[in-house]
Amino acid sequence: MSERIAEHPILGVQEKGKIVSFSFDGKTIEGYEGEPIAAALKAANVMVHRYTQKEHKPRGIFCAIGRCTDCVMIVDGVPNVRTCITPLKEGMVVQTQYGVSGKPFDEQ
Amino acid sequence: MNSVNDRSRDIGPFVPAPDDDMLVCRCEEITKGEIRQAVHDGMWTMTEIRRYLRAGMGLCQGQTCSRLVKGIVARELGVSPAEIEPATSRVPMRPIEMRIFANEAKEEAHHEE
Amino acid sequence: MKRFDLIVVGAGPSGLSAAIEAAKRGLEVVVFDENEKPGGQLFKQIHKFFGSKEHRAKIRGFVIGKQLLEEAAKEGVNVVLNATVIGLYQDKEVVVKIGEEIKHYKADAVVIATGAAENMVTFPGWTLPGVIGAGAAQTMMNLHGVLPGKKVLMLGSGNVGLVVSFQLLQCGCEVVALVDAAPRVGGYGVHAAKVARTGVPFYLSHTIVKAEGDECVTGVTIAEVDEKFQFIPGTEKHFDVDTICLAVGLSPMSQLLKMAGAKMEDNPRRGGQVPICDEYGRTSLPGVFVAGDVSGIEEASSAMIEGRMAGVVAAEYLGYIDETSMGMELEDLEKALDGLRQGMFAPKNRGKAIDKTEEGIDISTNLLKKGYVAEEEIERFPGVTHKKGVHPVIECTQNIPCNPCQDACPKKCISIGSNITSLPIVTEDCDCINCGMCVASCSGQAIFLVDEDCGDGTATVTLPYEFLPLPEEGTKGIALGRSGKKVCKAEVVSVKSAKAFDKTHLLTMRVPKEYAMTARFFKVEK
Amino acid sequence: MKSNAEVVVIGGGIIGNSAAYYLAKRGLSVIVLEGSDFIGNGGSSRNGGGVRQSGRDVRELPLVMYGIKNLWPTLSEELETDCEYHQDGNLRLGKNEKHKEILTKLATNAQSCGLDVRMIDAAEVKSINPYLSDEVTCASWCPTDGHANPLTTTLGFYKMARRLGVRFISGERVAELRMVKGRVRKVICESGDVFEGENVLVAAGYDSRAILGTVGVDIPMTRSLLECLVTEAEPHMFDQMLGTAEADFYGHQTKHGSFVFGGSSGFEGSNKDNGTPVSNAKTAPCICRGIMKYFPDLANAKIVRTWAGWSDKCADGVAVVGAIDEVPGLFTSCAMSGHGFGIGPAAGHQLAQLIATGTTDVDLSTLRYDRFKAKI
Repeated sequence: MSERIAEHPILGVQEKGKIVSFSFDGKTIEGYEGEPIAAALKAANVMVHRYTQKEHKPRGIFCAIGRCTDCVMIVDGVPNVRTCITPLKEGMVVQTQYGVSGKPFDEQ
Repeated sequence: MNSVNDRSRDIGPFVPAPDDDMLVCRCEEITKGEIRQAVHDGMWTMTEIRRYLRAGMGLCQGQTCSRLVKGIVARELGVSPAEIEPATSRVPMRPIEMRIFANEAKEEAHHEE
Repeated sequence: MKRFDLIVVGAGPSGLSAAIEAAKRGLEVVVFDENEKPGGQLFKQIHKFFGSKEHRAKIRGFVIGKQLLEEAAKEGVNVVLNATVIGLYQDKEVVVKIGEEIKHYKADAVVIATGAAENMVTFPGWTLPGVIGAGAAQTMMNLHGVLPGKKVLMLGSGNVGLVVSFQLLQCGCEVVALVDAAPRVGGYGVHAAKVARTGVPFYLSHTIVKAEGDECVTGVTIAEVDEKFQFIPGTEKHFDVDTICLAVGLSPMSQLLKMAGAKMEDNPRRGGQVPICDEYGRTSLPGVFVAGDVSGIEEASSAMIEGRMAGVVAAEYLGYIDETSMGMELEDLEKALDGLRQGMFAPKNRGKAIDKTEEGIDISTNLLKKGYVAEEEIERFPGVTHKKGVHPVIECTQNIPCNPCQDACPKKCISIGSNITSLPIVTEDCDCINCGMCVASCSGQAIFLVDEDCGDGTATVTLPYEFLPLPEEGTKGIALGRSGKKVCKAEVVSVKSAKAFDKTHLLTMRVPKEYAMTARFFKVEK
Repeated sequence: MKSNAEVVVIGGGIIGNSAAYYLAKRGLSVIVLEGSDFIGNGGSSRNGGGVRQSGRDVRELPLVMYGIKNLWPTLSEELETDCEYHQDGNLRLGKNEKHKEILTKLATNAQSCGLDVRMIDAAEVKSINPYLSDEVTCASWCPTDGHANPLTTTLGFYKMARRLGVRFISGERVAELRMVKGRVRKVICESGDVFEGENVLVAAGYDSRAILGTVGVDIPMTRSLLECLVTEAEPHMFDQMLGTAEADFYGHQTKHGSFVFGGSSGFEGSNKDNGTPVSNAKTAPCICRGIMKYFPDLANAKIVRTWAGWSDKCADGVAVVGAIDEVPGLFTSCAMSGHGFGIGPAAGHQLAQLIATGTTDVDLSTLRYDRFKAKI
């Protein structure tokens, strides 16, 4: 979790709670329970959340507050989940979204 | 009559620009060139642009691009962006699952004991 | 249907303030907020606020957020989180998504305090992962404790761009450049100066040509623009970055009001599409009020006052207070709000190029172009004086509504007077005891305690320091000038931390005495 | 700018725009006046996109069948706009014996007009659309029905009509029509603007009633506020147009992947608005419950938008299309009764022919404005 802020000069050491594991495209990643899925992914250096329907272009976090909907992914089989505001839970299955599907375009 | 209502006003020809392939509506992947072309096809309001191109009709419902689209339309029409009425706001303010939208909470009892 | 006296939408500074004032006057109030945590943007704002005591000046935003929540709880306000208002229907019917269901509520009065959303700009590559809003950066680092990136380019020199740049530095990111297409820095000079002196270069009249990278941002090219905002060929500059942060203004999030049928206007001075309302937030719909950024982009401090006004007006609308007492209360609030809306950055001055301070002093042009006051400019400001022994040097050069420094000094060495926007002056009979309270109290981090001649050929400079790791006494390093460039070698002679300083540490460095008036930041040499 | 034309069209919806287009194509000069600020802002943009024949009153069938045969298949090319027309059939679903009765009667009537529509059982329904719930026990099936995108279709007609020189003015609400020497001629607007036409076509939805009333013509109609909703894009599931015997929901999956569904809460006839058509808090949840009964798999699909629109409902549920003989020069197409989109291009096409030549390919006599008789 190299991208985490260990201690902040103003906010100090943030209490983050329990560490949970979840799967991202088949890999197991750890994050803190209840933090947004996007935060856990960012901490694990995952930048690309999805590829767009028309142009197949990568997208990731943009607004981080649930408005722009760019960070959507497939979570537990459901597409278009806004990962920046969806709390992480133990055992979640998170997948890169291709268009509206979990399958890469060449397999669709 | 405001400057947008007379749809026969001459706004000049469509002139291609080098940044026409710039993506403006992130959700629906609509480019600046498509928006400019739509204006020349008569789509002079945000509402018509939305309906014709789907710009601002995606998952975020125009929360990110509407200001940008408005600027492009206004510039193409040679008017101030303030003259371009924004598209209507509609329920729901955020995307909501059908099963949740369908699930109306039972009325709480009026006289609690 | 469950009916409340007042439903407030948004638990940010204005919404909470409205709820508190209404509840105080006997209204049954509920606040809905879509977020997991209340406070709106306050919990992302870790800097000390400007203003005066009544505006909660020198208190950090997130602390103000906690205070508001405590007050709301005390007054019996019900704050419901994870509660997304999906619609404001006719007859003030508010439909809210809470958990796995939707609930219908009626209200006799509604305060819409939904705040603002960030504006965006387009450039080739702006959709690449790694291009983020400044708000996103704040959310990630200050709420979730995750670094938004390691090497960041900031676009936008308004207060958001400046404050977020500083926050990025505080959590250890490198800010490679601060860029703005405008020819002048848009935000407070003091915010710019505290970023510039750490070594962040400012590029005004520049903007992004393109973001580079295939899967995510790996670099960015900027170039200078002419007065028509067209790129000047040959001025391109490239930076290796992993993150591009956009801070190009805010727009009111007024969709609920538009949906409800409130009369709206596009008002560039208010930041975009806003409901037409009076100065207390009454919209064209009876019983529907607005407060905060949704009715015009300003600061959190003014949002809180607007919220209180809306709460008072709603209380009168529903007959909980009479018109006379409303009038009296509004008068006080108006005064407080008016105090904040003064100075060079007041809403009425937006877009105006101001050349002189209220005192008639020429504004620092270097500050507006480069983010810092040039050496040859600094001496003309009244806070910059010379004296034997330790004395405050106040590098506050623009008229902004802020005065905590004058109350901070126990020896009354600093004076602003009754006009809150006046530049602070160091009194003639200043008898500085080197307590450091002024340094820590300055929200703009613009006050330094300087002993220009320690008698041994050296000088000491005490500066506000909010970074980790905190250098220890005896650490050798370099002193940076206001420009962020090295001026000389320096050694830390003391680091003071105190509860009263509220996490602003006072770092004192020793430098050769000829650098007493130029050394303004300390850096460990690597 | 000229304020007179051979035809003044009142109403910038699918019918006004298509009539303007076909008139201009025949070389006539046309002015279109749209009351709202937006072209295609009434029912034309606020419907489920059905292009269907089945389920209609037999009186409307010849006109709609004409359109499906002659206009819709080539409309996208003609309008240089993707109208997203799909001719993949219409399933009208039933869940019980009562529904079966309703559907069978509709199908039998339509068959008498030569329409290919028949009753199918649950197994056949499932073979056509495997996503439907087991509650569905029967359906009427019309393979030549379909759906299109009402937004792009309406605006496509507008674009092409404008290109042919039709003058469009939005935000121009018509106050009254005025006769000149025994013929309707002047169109007086609330703004004070006056337009003159040798012919006037009124195609202004429910507002047509008040406008026609100014020259003493009354078409018995009421209005109701209908609502639709649209989901986020979903993986492709099916291409048919759907409706139900109970009329509790209708709609289709669009080319974009989103589902557009309309439905009813039962309050459509009495819901109020605030000056613009607004949705009612009760309706969308009710539509969602209706949809989920038929498509349980869509429970997690997210609704991104809901909207409402006034439907002009004729006393006998059938559109009024044609010339108003007693007022020379006056034509109308109104009281479309909630199914004006699919029939719209044909109505515009036939009215253009009627205005230009005095004749029509389709016999419009069953849709006359003066057909209304008391019940005893």
